Amino acid sequence: MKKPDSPDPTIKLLRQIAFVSALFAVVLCILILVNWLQLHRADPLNSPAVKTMIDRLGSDPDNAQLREQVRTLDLLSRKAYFTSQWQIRTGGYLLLISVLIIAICLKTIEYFHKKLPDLPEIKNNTYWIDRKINRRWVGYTGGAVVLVTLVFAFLSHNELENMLGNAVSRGTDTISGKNASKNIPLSTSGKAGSVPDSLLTLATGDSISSDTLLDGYPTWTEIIRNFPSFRGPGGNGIVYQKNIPVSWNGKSGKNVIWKSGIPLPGYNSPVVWNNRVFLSGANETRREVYCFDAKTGKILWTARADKITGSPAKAPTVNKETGQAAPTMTTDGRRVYAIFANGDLIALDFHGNRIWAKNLGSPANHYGHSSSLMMFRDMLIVQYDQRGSANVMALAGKTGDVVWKTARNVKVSWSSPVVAFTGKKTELLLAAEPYVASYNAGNGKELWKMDCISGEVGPSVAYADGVVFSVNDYSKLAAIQIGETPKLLWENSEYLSDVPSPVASGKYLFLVTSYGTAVCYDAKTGEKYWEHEFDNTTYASPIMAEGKVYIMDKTGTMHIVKADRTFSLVVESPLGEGSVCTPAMVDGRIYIRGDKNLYCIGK
Amino acid sequence: MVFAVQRFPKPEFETGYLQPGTLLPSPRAEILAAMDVAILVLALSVISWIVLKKRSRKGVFWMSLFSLIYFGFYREGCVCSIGSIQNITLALFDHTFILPLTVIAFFIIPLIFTLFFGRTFCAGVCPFGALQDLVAFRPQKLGSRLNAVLGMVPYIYLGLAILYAATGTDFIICRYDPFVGIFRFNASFGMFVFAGILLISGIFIARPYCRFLCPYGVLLNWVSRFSRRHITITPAECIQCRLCEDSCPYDAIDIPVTTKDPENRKIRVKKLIWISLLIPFLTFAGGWTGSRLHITLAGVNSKVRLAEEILTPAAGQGQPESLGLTAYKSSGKAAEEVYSEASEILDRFYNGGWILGGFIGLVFGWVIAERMLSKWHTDYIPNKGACYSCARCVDFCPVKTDLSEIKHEKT
Amino acid sequence: MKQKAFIILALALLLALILFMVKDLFYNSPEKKTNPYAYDLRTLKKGDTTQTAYIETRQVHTRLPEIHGLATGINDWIYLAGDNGVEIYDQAGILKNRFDITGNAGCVAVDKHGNIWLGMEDHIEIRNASGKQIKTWKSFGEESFISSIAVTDSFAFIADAGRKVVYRCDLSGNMINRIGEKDPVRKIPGFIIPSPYFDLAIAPDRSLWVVNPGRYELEKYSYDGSFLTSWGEPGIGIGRFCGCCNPSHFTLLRDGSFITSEKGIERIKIYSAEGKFSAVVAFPSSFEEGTRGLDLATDSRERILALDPVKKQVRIFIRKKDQKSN
Amino acid sequence: MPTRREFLNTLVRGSILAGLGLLSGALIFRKGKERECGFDFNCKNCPRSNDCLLPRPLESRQMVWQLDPSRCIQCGRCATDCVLTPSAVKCVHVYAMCGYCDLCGGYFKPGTKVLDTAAENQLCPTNAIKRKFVEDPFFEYTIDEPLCIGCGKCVKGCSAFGNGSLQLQVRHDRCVNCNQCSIARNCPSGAFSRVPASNPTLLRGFDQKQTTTNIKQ
Repeated sequence: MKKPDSPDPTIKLLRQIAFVSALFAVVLCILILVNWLQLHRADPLNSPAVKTMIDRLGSDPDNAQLREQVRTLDLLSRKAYFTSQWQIRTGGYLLLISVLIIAICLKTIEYFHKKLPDLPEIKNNTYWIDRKINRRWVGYTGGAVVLVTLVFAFLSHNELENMLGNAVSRGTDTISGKNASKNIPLSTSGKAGSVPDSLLTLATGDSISSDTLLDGYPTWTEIIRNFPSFRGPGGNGIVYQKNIPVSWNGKSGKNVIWKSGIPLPGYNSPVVWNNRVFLSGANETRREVYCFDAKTGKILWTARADKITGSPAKAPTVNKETGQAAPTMTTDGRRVYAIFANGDLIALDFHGNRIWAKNLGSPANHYGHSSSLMMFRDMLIVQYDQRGSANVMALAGKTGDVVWKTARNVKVSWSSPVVAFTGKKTELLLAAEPYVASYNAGNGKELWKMDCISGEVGPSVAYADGVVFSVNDYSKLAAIQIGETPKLLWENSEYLSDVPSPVASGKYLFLVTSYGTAVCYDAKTGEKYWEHEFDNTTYASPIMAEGKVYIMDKTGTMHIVKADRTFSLVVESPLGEGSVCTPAMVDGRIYIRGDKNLYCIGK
Repeated sequence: MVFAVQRFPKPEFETGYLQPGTLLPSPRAEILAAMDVAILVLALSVISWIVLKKRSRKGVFWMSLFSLIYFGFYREGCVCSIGSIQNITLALFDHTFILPLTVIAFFIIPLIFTLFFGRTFCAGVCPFGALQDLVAFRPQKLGSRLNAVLGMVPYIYLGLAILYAATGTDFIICRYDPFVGIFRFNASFGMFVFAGILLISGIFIARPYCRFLCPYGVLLNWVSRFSRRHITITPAECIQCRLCEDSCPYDAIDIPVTTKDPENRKIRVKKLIWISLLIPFLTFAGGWTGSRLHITLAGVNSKVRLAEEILTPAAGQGQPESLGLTAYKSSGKAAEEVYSEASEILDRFYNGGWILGGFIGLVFGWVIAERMLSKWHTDYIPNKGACYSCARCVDFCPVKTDLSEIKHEKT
Repeated sequence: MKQKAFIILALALLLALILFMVKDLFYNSPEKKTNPYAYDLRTLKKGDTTQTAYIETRQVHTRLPEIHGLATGINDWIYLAGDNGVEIYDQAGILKNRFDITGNAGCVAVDKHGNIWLGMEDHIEIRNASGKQIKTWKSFGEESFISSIAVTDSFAFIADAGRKVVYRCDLSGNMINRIGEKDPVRKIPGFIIPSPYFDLAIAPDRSLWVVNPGRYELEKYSYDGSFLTSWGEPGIGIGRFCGCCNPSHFTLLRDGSFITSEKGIERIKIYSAEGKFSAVVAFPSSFEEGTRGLDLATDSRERILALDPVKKQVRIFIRKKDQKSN
Repeated sequence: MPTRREFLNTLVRGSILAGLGLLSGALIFRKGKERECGFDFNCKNCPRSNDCLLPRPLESRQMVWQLDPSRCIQCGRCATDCVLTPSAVKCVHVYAMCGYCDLCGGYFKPGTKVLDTAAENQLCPTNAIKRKFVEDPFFEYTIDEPLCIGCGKCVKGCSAFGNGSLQLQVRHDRCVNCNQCSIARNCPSGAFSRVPASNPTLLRGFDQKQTTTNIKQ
């Protein structure tokens, strides 16, 4: 093959062409870059100028001049967008062509102007030394990679895995066995929650001996002196104290010991331990726990539930009627516990110092989480019936660790747990569509359940003398004889409650509907003894004390009726302020949370 | 959302308006995909013939130009053999993933050809190689040190690509595909910058992507070491003229090794034993390191990111909700489902981190050990692993024909 | 020297490339990118829930897979009809009966005897409360799609979305006349039905009202088919009917005021008997995005029942003042 | 004489070859796990095969990217994240679902008072939808394909207020069928998937058979 001559001028020319093309390419590159930047900076399709002008046009629709302006500008900006794209594209093609020219020129030069290989000078044979050095360098590189990786791993080491682990375990029905066996004695002799009949045995019986096993939680006698949770001891709506006031007037101040403003709203009810009254309040941004001095009504301390790991940044959207702080707090006399609509759970000591706090995961709850907390021994019981994952769990009061956790196959509910001693064991009674269920309060094992409730369950159950009463609006009122195989004693759906929970003595069941009708049934047969319309919306749950039933309607008027088979109104005492919260009663006093204020009633 | 029966009457047009049909163009005909495979086989056969029989640099050049135009500019890059690694991996791990036969062909066929003829695929079929070969105007020697160190990158890249493909996270080779934008005259800005950088550095460092990034190159490298035939610099006996010594732009010519290792044998054996004991340790250390990194690694997975976002919502109240979160909310999926999915993926990444790290550790150990084994050879020979069979060196060899074939030469 | 500079330059570029890849891979969260072409419907859907005149008190959950029709009957029982099934609940939401039907019921009505009239796409089926088929009418035509039925003491009014016409029939299924066909002479505008929602109802004063969704109007017709009057205007505003074709459903209260439901911007509103906007029952925030087919009914206690086919519930609203009557 | 090294090489080569053969064989002949609606081309014994709208098993199994409009949330990523500019995803008008409304939710900005084609009333950022009067009160809406950038604004408007006849689809004449679609990578709702090339559309809400016959081959 004949090799063509390589005339110098040709090569020179080619070099020049290549150089010019390269220059051209660089200029094109810059132009394209500028164009691209412009397009991205200005974003003509979202031109704010056009937007504001259209807004103006919206308020001034007859301005023909403005309309013209909008149209022109809109056209221009769209044109700018497409032209700019066309320019970039054309620029790209030109760039490619110029690069192609460079490549052709250089390749031709290379072809014509083949350099003869210059013999490289013979180096000292460094082959073996090179290999040694190479080994070392590879080693160094490896070390560097490990180092960089570890730095990365360290820097980015976040809590994701743990958080996920927690989040996942929340959804499963594992019971953390380790803690359960450590903290809970196998004997389930109960001591919290019961009926009046078994009160004595509970207070004095073998329960005391087991007290010594577990230090740091109140005895039943201690509990019933106080009002430690929603609807009182065990959450059953029964107060075992005496001298409960019957007559007062919030407006005139009659029998009102003090009245104290509550900083943040909340539909939770006060809980009382000795000389302290606790409640919580929250709005979308702040969640607080308040401790009132029972004597003076002064706020002793305010604790904020903030900076809690896993707490969602945004408060959940809740129904106005539920609010951000619907669940009532609870206390075991050592600590107070509060939960909020966003799933933040906080434990404080009696001085307002935070002991622990955690987030249970944003409640998937369309009205807002409202199940109140309950205490049992040194455990905090949380009913967490959320969409997709319903469970009930017990957390160690001291640490917040999950002691046991039981999954529930139920719909979302708004009812609260009730702890009742049923003769042999302490049962935890929960209601949610589709069933009322009982769990061993000590270890969370399900004892029995009965399909007898449906809908969006708000009322909690009532327990008396071996019978559990459950009710929900658009469902039915059911009396369940408990035992190994629970039996439906009777049912009725004439009067149903939406919010207030029923309350029962051994003989009677008292029910208040949310539209204000109070009904009394025979607890064993279901025979209706009386009904009475109070004609006002009622959200607060009735409380039974000293043979009377305290029914407070939404306007704040307390209707006190005899707990008897005939209707007999004792007295009606107005608060002078609306209220939807269940009153708390201790010896000689009633604490009522009004819409804005906390009232202490007594003499 | 419910889009159940959307039954409704069509408007009754009185003016004789005819409702147009909804026309959608159909994708590329399937027969063309089969044609691609045929052309791949054909191109590989031709290039192998050019390299091994014709020994013509010019032939290689024109063949690579053809491939650049066909596989690059006409076929616009996808699917390519490099990217097919990920499809194969995903198909192995995810039984529901459907693997088109062409993808299998694009993965397997070049490997088989390499097994018989060396890396002729790189020389004249791969459009990426062709493009870079074209711009290698001023190739510089990098020195064995840099070659050794930078040569580790493809292993890491391959490992990561397999990890992400196996977990169904992403195809990162395709994500950082540098040249596909050029083939399509259309890409995101970042991709163009990527291509620009590679091509500019490719003027001085020949084939930077092939040598220091290409994950498929790792496989080809290893397969090629055991190839049945391979390009030789000289068709006959090497006359030790040293003309070819600097001819390879890829530093892939092994110069003769005729001296013995100056270190004494005892020490060498000791070192070799030591390093072979070190390899399991390196593997383990790498694995451990990799496992430490698994959360960072998993952060690439969108499901993990979503779970993280749900768990730790952005601090700023005023910030608009991220699109991922919006989509999650409108999907009506339970958070628990997202969490358990994410934690499952996280587990996979933990195991994957061990395997990836272990693999990288093993490779480092092997590369060190390999540089201890002596390779006695007197001729200038192409390194079978690293050589791209571009046939540049052939042009430099003064020995043009095998003496035994001289009778047939008629020029 | 020059060579070295080139190598260093090239290496630096390569290194930058790898660093960029690492950064992009690990420190890039595409979720954070905002949408430059966002079309935010939420601002259109805002509404102060405290401003509603009604409050939702209850939901009745249904187990029908797809529900299309809602009606109330004697004793305020609630009737639901959908694909392959009918459910009957009492006024408290307790399931009283449930039976299967063959085919899909697009709408339901209940007559004074408690018989259930089902619009089965192109024909009508009448069943008694226990589900026994009493009568099946013959098809109105292949393209018929019955979207609403109203039954009075002597007539049945049937809205056929497929043929864009209302039929007046006697109770045994004989057609008396067709109402609402486009007729320039009688000044009847004709129904425009771009989506399968076409509702009618009999007002307490026994007048016939029909939605003309394509015109965003409710139109009043005499029984013989004369166009009497109409009201309603299109628009996003709270007093108007939005979107492509609305209202999708309506019903009337005893005082003759209208309750309307819309899709697009999902809301339920009340208009006075004269068609003047009076109050909101539910804002879009109460519904899942994209909810459509909010069939409405009222009962003797003037509760408003709305069928939510997405949540698969009947949602019951009561006037805020008289919550007690719930 | 084959040296020991050569013999070893042959051995390794043989095993690599065998490995590759096994791998490809396994990949070609293995059966996918049974899935609800498959796309696994494993239609044998499928109880739903009679009323299945999916294509019959294909030998080459070519797949293309497509987006499922029923999962789409109109996030705008299709416009911004495609490797192509303008995107390969464009709005498709399913006329068979259109109500031919005067007040079109996909055409007009919310709150538009005068229903005309004036620029200030149009929702589309590129004015790619053409409105044509058919007869009272019907209007035909057509997509001007070259102008459409696939932002999905009109899709959102149409599905919120209308029948959802405007839907985003990957246009296979434009799509370069990347091995990993970059929109799919960033799609927040996971609406993108690989679908068989023989049935490359995922239009929703009405009889698919109706459109497949309409697809220009």
